[in-house]
Amino acid sequence: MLLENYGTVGIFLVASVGFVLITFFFAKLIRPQRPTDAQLSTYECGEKTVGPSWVQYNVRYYVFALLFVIFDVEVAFLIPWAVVYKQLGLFALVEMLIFLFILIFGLIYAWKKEVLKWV
Amino acid sequence: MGIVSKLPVYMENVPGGGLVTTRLEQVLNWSRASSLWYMLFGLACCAIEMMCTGASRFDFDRFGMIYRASPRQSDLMLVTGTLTHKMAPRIKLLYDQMSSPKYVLAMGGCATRGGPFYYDSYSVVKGVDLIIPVDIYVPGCPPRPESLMEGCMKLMEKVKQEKLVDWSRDVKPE
Amino acid sequence: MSSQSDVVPSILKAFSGKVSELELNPPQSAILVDAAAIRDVFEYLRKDTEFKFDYLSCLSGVDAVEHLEVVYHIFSTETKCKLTVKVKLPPENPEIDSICDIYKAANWYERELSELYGIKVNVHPDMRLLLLPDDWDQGHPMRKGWTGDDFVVMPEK
Amino acid sequence: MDDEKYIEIDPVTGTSSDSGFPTEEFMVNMGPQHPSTHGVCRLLLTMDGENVKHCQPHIGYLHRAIEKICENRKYQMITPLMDRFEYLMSMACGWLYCLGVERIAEVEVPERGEYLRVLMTELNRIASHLIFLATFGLDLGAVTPFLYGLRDREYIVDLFEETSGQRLLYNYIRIGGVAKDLSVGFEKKCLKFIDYFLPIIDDYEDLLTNNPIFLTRTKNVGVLSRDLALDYAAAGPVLRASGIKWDLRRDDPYGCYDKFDFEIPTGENGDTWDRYIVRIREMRESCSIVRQAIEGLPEGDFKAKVKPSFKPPAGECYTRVESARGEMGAYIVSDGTNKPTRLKLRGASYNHIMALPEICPGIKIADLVAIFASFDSIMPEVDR
Repeated sequence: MLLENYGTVGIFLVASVGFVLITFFFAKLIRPQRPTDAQLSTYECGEKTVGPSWVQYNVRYYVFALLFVIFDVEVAFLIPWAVVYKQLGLFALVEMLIFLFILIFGLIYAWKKEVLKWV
Repeated sequence: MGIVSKLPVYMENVPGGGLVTTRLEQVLNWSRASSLWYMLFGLACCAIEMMCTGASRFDFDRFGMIYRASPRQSDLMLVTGTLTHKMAPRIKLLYDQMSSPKYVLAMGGCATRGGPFYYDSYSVVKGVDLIIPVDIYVPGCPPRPESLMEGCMKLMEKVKQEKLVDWSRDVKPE
Repeated sequence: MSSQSDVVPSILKAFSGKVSELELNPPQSAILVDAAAIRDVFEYLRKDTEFKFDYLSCLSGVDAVEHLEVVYHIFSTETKCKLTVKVKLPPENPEIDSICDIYKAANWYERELSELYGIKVNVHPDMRLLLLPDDWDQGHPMRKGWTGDDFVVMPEK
Repeated sequence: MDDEKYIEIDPVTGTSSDSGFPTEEFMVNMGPQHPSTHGVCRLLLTMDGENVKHCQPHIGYLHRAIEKICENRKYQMITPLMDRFEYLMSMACGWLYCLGVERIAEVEVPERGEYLRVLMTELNRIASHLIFLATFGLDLGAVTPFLYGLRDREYIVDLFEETSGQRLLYNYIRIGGVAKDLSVGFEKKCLKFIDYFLPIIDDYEDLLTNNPIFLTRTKNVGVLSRDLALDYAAAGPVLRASGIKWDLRRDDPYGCYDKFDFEIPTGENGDTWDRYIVRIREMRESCSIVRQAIEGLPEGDFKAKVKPSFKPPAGECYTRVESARGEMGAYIVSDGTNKPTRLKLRGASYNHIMALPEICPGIKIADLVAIFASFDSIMPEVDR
């Protein structure tokens, strides 16, 4: 019985990957190919770019992105749990609360470290 | 037109092949004509008329024409207003940065032939077609939204009559 | 409220030699200043006089073929007085001092003056081309007898 | 690294000043083709992350040399060119030029002509403020004001089309008066529009004025102080938002504005929100002026006789008119021939963009877009 379920997952996988490939291939098939060197230049409101753009940014952008990834993955774990937490009973609830608590502790630490201060 | 532009050559010797290419041309041209996304590019007074055409009363969206801010996602460059010598190289760069198939509609007297600034002006380019190839000229100063829409409809007719080979690779990019 | 009519006499009194009264068609208070004294006159107009001209509305160059003129229009928002200040300059290599540290508004007007009329403005913070294209090399277009390539003059009907 | 503070962020410039990560600047062109520069103005921004350190405006992309053209045109041929000097408020440009020529040539404009000029310029001010509302909302990400603003502007444009035959550049105000008299039933349509429009302004206010997102985006952002505004000769709503009660219709009266009573809205601390709210209130004032003009419209002819071979005496005159963007000036020098020897035009946006680099250091690029939109400056009066 278990095998058929994997069948549907397989079909779903093939369909999604296939859809993406087909649209790209079909577009590549149709669109005209006339690359001029100006076309490959960077677009900056009609002007030629001034100065390098590969510069050292402020570090807070990277730290903020990192924090976002952490809490995004946390939510990703929450979703399957939230679907079936009624059948799983009390034990799963406590376990998830511990998981949440650890991450909230991380958030408070980041907040106190003024990482979230955005100027 | 990647491989498709070579299609008519192979299709010639296949019996009934011509039918396939014309059907394919019609489908492609219909899809291009009914979704001409124009680049948000206002130079002077005609830009205000273009804004009114894009707003709720005259509504460009009925033609599938949505304004896009960058040349990468737009097929149609509406040159609305007076082109000056200082702006000419920028317009040339913007036109090159648009991906083909691309079309140009010169809106108003200034874009067509310098308009009221043809005489006595040292800084006005006398017509956009000196800089970039123009498909449709819309007269008026500024043209009414209805005449701008009629210009776009003429452009759609022109797009619908295109051949597959028109945009093929071997045409030397100017 | 000091009235408009005694603006010019007070200035004439303060700058006896270098300033003279000007009669213009629609009668208005106007003074003619020699080019050298322009900065002290504006210093005086801006700070010392009780009319407190704090609003430089317009600074324009005029090409009256035999000489060039730089015309300043200044106003006062408190006492609602108006004044036109004129400076006459020779047509060849005209020169004038910049007043953009007294009136910040004069910054771009002076840049425009120098590129369109060729009037050299001394001590100006950043003298770049403003309105003309960066690779402009055909002289000063607003001068009367100027012609350039693709400059089409309207034919007289 | 002292353990207590992981990253010490310098509040003003937003850069991290600890030795570990000195950030570098890079240059970005908010260039000629940009949705929020309302035309072709290029701001070369030196950025550090998302904070603007320095802004250098480059103009001249729409420099059509109107002043050079006018030196070779007869006096009557210049009025259509004047509309193109500032196309959102072209009635005021026509009036500006005709006022100067009439002062030099002592042409007496009949009473009805003056009233029609006031009526049309105030209607045009409402239309111009509606375009400001449309683009200001669009720049802050609110698309509804764009559609509302342009929808209501179409009513005014229909009124203009009826009287002058054109939607945007009317060539209606001529030397000596106006081109044509009002069409039949114009007064009724105009009053119907005013009655329709006044409650609509309250809708705009509900939409934007106390909207928390709008407030955080505009409250004390881009503050133009009083003396900076005066020093850069800012004008119109930008000057009034900085708290200076200066309106040419009241302080340097022209036409018959002294016959109308209207009050001049001013802001307190000259930030983007004040510049917005001053324009909204001005729309209400213009509605009341239009109503007064319609009710008090005198009879009589609307244009003084001006011979086609019109030659004003030698003379010069600087006239100023209150346009939607601020004080517009025209310095006309005539030497007795039928062509002016010099016509210098002064637009208010010229000084506003000149003042922009003073406000820019330290703000975010999103705020720069809001500030530039709140100046409501368009390029023809900057580049001429």
